[in-house]
Amino acid sequence: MTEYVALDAQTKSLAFDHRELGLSDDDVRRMYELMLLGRRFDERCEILQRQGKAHFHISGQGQEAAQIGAALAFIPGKDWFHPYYRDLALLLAIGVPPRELMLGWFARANDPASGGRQMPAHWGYRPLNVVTASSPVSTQIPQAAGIAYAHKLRGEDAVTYVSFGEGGASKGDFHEGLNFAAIHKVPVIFVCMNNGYAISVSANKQMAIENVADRAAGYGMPGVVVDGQDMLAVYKVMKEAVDRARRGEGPTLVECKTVRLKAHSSDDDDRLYRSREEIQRLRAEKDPLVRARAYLLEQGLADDAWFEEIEKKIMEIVNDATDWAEAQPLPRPEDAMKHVYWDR
Amino acid sequence: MTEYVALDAQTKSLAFDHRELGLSDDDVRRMYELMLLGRRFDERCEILQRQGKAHFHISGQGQEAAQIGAALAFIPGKDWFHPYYRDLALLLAIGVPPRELMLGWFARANDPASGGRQMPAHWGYRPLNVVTASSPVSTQIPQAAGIAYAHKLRGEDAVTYVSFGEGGASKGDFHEGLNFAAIHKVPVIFVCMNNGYAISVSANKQMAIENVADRAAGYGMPGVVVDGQDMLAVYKVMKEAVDRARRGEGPTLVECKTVRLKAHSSDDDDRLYRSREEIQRLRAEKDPLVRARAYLLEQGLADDAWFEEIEKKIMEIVNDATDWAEAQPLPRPEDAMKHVYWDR
Amino acid sequence: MPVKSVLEAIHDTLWNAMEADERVLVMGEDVGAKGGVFRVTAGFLEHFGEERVIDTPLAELGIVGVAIGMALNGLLPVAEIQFADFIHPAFDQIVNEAARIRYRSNGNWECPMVIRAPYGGGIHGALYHSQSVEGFFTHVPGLKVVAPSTPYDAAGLLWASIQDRDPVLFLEHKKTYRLIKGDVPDGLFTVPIGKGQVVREGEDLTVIAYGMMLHHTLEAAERVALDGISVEVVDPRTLRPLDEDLILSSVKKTSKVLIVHEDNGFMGFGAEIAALIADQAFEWLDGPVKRLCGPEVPAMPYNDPQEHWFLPNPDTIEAAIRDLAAY
Amino acid sequence: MPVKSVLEAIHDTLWNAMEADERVLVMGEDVGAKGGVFRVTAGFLEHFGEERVIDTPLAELGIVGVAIGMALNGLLPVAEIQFADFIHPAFDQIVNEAARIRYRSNGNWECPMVIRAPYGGGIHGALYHSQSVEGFFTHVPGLKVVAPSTPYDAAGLLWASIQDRDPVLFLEHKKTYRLIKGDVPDGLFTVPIGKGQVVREGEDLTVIAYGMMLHHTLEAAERVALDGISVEVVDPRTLRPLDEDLILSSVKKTSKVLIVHEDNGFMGFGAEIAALIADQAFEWLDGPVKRLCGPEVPAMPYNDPQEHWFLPNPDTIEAAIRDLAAY
Ligand SMILES: Cc1ncc(C[n+]2csc(CCOP(=O)(O)OP(=O)(O)O)c2C)c(N)n1
Ligand SMILES: Cc1ncc(C[n+]2csc(CCOP(=O)(O)OP(=O)(O)O)c2C)c(N)n1
Ligand SMILES: [Mg+2]
Ligand SMILES: [Mg+2]
Repeated sequence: MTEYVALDAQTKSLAFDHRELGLSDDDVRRMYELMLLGRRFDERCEILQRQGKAHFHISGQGQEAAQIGAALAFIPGKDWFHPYYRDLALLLAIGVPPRELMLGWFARANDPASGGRQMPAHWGYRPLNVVTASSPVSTQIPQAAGIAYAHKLRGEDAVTYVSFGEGGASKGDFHEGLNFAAIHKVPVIFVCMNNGYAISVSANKQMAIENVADRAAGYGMPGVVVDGQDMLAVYKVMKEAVDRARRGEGPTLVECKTVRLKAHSSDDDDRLYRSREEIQRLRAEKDPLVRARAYLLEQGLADDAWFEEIEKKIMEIVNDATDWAEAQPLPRPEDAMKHVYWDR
Repeated sequence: MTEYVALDAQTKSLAFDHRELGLSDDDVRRMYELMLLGRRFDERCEILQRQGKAHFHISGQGQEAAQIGAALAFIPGKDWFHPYYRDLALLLAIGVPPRELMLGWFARANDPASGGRQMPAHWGYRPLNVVTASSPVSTQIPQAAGIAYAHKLRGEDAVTYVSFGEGGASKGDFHEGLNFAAIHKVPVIFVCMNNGYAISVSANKQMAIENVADRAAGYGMPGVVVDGQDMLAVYKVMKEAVDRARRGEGPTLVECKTVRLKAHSSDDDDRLYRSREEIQRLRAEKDPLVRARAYLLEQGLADDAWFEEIEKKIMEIVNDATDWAEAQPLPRPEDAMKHVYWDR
Repeated sequence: MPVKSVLEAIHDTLWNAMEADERVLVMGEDVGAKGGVFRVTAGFLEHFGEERVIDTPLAELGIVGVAIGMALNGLLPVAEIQFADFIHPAFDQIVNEAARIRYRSNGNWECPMVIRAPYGGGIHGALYHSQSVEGFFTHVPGLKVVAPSTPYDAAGLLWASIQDRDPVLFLEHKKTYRLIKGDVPDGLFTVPIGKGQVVREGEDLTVIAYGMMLHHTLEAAERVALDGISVEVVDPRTLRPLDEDLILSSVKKTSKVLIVHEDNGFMGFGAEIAALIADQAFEWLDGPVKRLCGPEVPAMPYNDPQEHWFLPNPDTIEAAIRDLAAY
Repeated sequence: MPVKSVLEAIHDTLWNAMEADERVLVMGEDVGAKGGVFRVTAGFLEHFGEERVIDTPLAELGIVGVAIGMALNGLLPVAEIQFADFIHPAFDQIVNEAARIRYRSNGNWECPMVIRAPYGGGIHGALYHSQSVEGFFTHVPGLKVVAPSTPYDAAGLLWASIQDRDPVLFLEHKKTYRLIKGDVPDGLFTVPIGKGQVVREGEDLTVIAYGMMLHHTLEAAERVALDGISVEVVDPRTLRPLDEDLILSSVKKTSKVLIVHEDNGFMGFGAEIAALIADQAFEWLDGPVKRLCGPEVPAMPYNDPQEHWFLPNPDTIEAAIRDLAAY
């Protein structure tokens, strides 16, 4: 029942032609740009942590193609998002302003996610229906089913995106959330970002199967495994799933096979549990930016000058966001009493 | 990946020949006898509740074939059991003495399950490794995986039986328990007694799939659906699963398609949610005792005189258990302080 | 005013709420065709349809998790946990999620939902159909915990809870469902969350109780009144936020206090009330702050002698009142 | 005696326990190759092998549920919950299952297991890596809850917990892990569960504290001693069963008491201690029973100013001591 998309791509490029997917040349250039923005922003946050300007960093590096491919299949402003901590590029892609996103790393008072109350990468952006995130893994999954139920009940055709790691698929929340969504055929896309590790625990200790998506059949929804390093393949799969959901045909479980290029977080030292050769291999073979760049070149959509220009443009955005955010005020201690209840 | 056994049996009898399953004529007669004991014991408990001698009754009627077929595939005294509340016939079949079982209904001080502390049908019988049961549905599932892990770690070849309803398969405990068991290939048989209802909620509101066993593939273990009204078919499936587990090849999820002939419990009025015609149809077509009787007659293993004699013998056992248990003392209030901690 | 049982009051209020506001829906195990195991939602499915009367899978984590999502997206779910004993699988979704959504988002998101949970013993429910769970949940900032004891309060507090913009755990004492009857106005009205009530005025000592224990306490108070002991009885009604002023002013008046609940005492809700008084009313106290609670055993036994042994009752409350009065 | 940190004391005791008794195993997320996120089980996988050092799936319900099964069948599992904040999905398995197995089976079955959970704040862990959870679990009869504050007690109580025939929740304050060092004998030894300790003798008032707050309290006590205020400091060490006699005798001696913990106060563990004193030591009290606790917000904020604001510290403890002493 599980569908497999672009997994055996022999190409160092991408498996589909963007025109056949209904994407313009500009769309593809934009996708690359957004991926790069995700990467450079992420790298900046990493530096901020090392500089002691943030206490924590958790990286989406390696997962940008899956995030961008997913993001473009949704309608920002209309659809809902319950993303997980690695989804930085997705947030940028749906339009959360870089300056506002950066506030989280500096834990500033005007951080739109939590006013600096939560650790970085605990997303939330009300204007674009990005739901407030927590740390406990997978709690967002049944919540996303409930969000989608509300859309369906009101007869609205919005679709909800919810993501989690393959480790998160081990939790009861996954089971109970997917089951409810399938029974009620609600418009939600469950996106499993399978990067092969839950901190140090490799996927084969997390489950005795190859694909999380194989569990979809056990709930009665379609399951798709897609090469998460291929932004166009992911887009194709997501678009189909989103369209199906929007037509009222129910949820889909999409598993993006992806990689985690960095340690789990700034608190983790991954030399304890994986070899440097593995990292080198991932960087060489699995970097989604390298593959997207190859595609753009191959398709004649960009040349070196363009890439340089984009790089510059992105760095300006990142620098601006950093400088601006750093200059914003910290929360005041006494404001920590606020927002416990609506009426006190 | 799911295997289907005896589901389309057109016969009013049973789908396999017991000799081919390695069962003697005596074995089959004994199975019938145990099923009947389960039924009559259950009916007695029902009466006790109506008489006000017990506050509660929950029935296994309709599920006896699945229980007996399962019970005989295990080795009492060696294997472990974490059964659920409808498994009365299974307990009798593995050898829990009827007198001792009956103590639970009267909530007597010497009730081996809980000393009258728990509601009836909350099993526990240490001498035969029947683990103490609780009410929260499905909590026993990960526990059974842990029990089996201990056997495996010590290199023992005992197998663990754990059962639950199809409603119970909706809980996170099911997911997390099966996943752990599959990863570690521990010797446990997960038995889902699918009687079509969780109290009033029909299976199609519990899940968007036909078979709970289809979830096995999502954990990486074999899944089998079997006609739970056919004691020999269940035996065959269980025997294979138990043998596999004993050989160290890991767990199996077995789903017995069965029926609940009574209301959910003495607190339930099932007229609120199912028709009397449905019950009549189930009684006419699905009673496992009727099918087993037909098989015995058809195979020339028994005649009317034998059935009469067995009926008499069983009623004597049930009567004796009732009279004896009723005469036992109630718990003393002050003993309710005992067994909170080992040392106080 | 019509006389209703606690059960009828809850049924009617839920019904009226669903009539009044289409964002309200009920969900839980067996709430549909069966109308709930206690029949609180009897007739709802036929009238409101299965989109707003949802028979959920047997999955408490999922029930609460899904309800949170609904609340985030503009609905007002009323989720039923069949027995409070089975709320524990949803503990994470309640404590880490529902209760923190407003705070963690700095007020950008909110989670207006009600979790109804029948609790309490005395119905032969044994270890797993008798539990009191307020001890756990009252500890949680961000959550409101309501425990009405009368039909009037049940109706008024339920409507207040449904309209409240925060998550509310609504505890219904099973033993009061059919036993306790009283006047309840027709239609929707509110009793404010966070306000307790002096149910009986008295001079010699204060007893604080809720749920079935409130009714037992009133009976005990009647009895000792014959001997001239004047008991003030306070029903907090809401356990979090607690009406601390009401409790303190009663204790300052009577100078002695007994707290009664059926949950076990150690870290039971009485601990907080006692601690509050020992701090804020210390100078007014004329005797030790007393608690009469269920015993320190994991839960209520099933058999009659031990179930009876477990529960505080008018006799044991009376004895505790007399002891304290004599101090 | 070697000087060890709390972390080293726990590491070494676990190691020695696994050497001494082959029934002992460790399980949890990342306890294997990584050696735990705090490195408590560093080196275990290589030495004891993956059958006894189990990297579990990311599933706390399952971790505890599986551990219960192991305990029922003769093993002595030590299950690690990566952060106490993530213990809530296992609440049902702990409260409804582990804690009730002995009672519900009338003593026929038992569940000897340890659940280790790093708790507490001050490490920029924000809402979900800073929680104190003793308020929930100390309410549960059948469960033991241990909260050592020093390397010596951590080692001795851990070995006692592993050998204990009941389920023990073993709370390790993260901030003490590397910060607090002290003498710890080599090899296995026990500190008895259920026994507290007077950590500092004093005359004027008693402060009860545990975890990181114990150390802050000792600092505050030093400071006020310079002004002649003599503070007795009591470390309960075990929270359930609580050493009530020790607490009461200290309070009867000093007549004033302050309880300090970083969890929020309402229904926090201080409530039970205060209630105990208000009942059993009422006649000896010379002042209100005071609590200094974390504020009534859902959890600790991440940003520095608000994290600092949240936590009691030597300054705020000192101020509370001076206030009470002056009463
Ligand atoms: C319930 C819970 N348990 C443990 C943790 C600690 N933790 C944070 S992320 C993580 C691993 C998650 O792995 P996966 O789901 O595969 O996502 P990835 O980080 O690989 O993207 C763990 C164990 C947590 N946040 N929540
Ligand atoms: C966690 C939990 N939630 C709710 C209940 C109440 N309850 C008891 S049995 C039951 C239905 C179980 O259905 P199923 O698993 O299909 O088993 P069956 O009774 O049909 O054999 C429910 C909802 C419970 N015991 N535990
Ligand atoms: Mg991962
Ligand atoms: Mg069923």
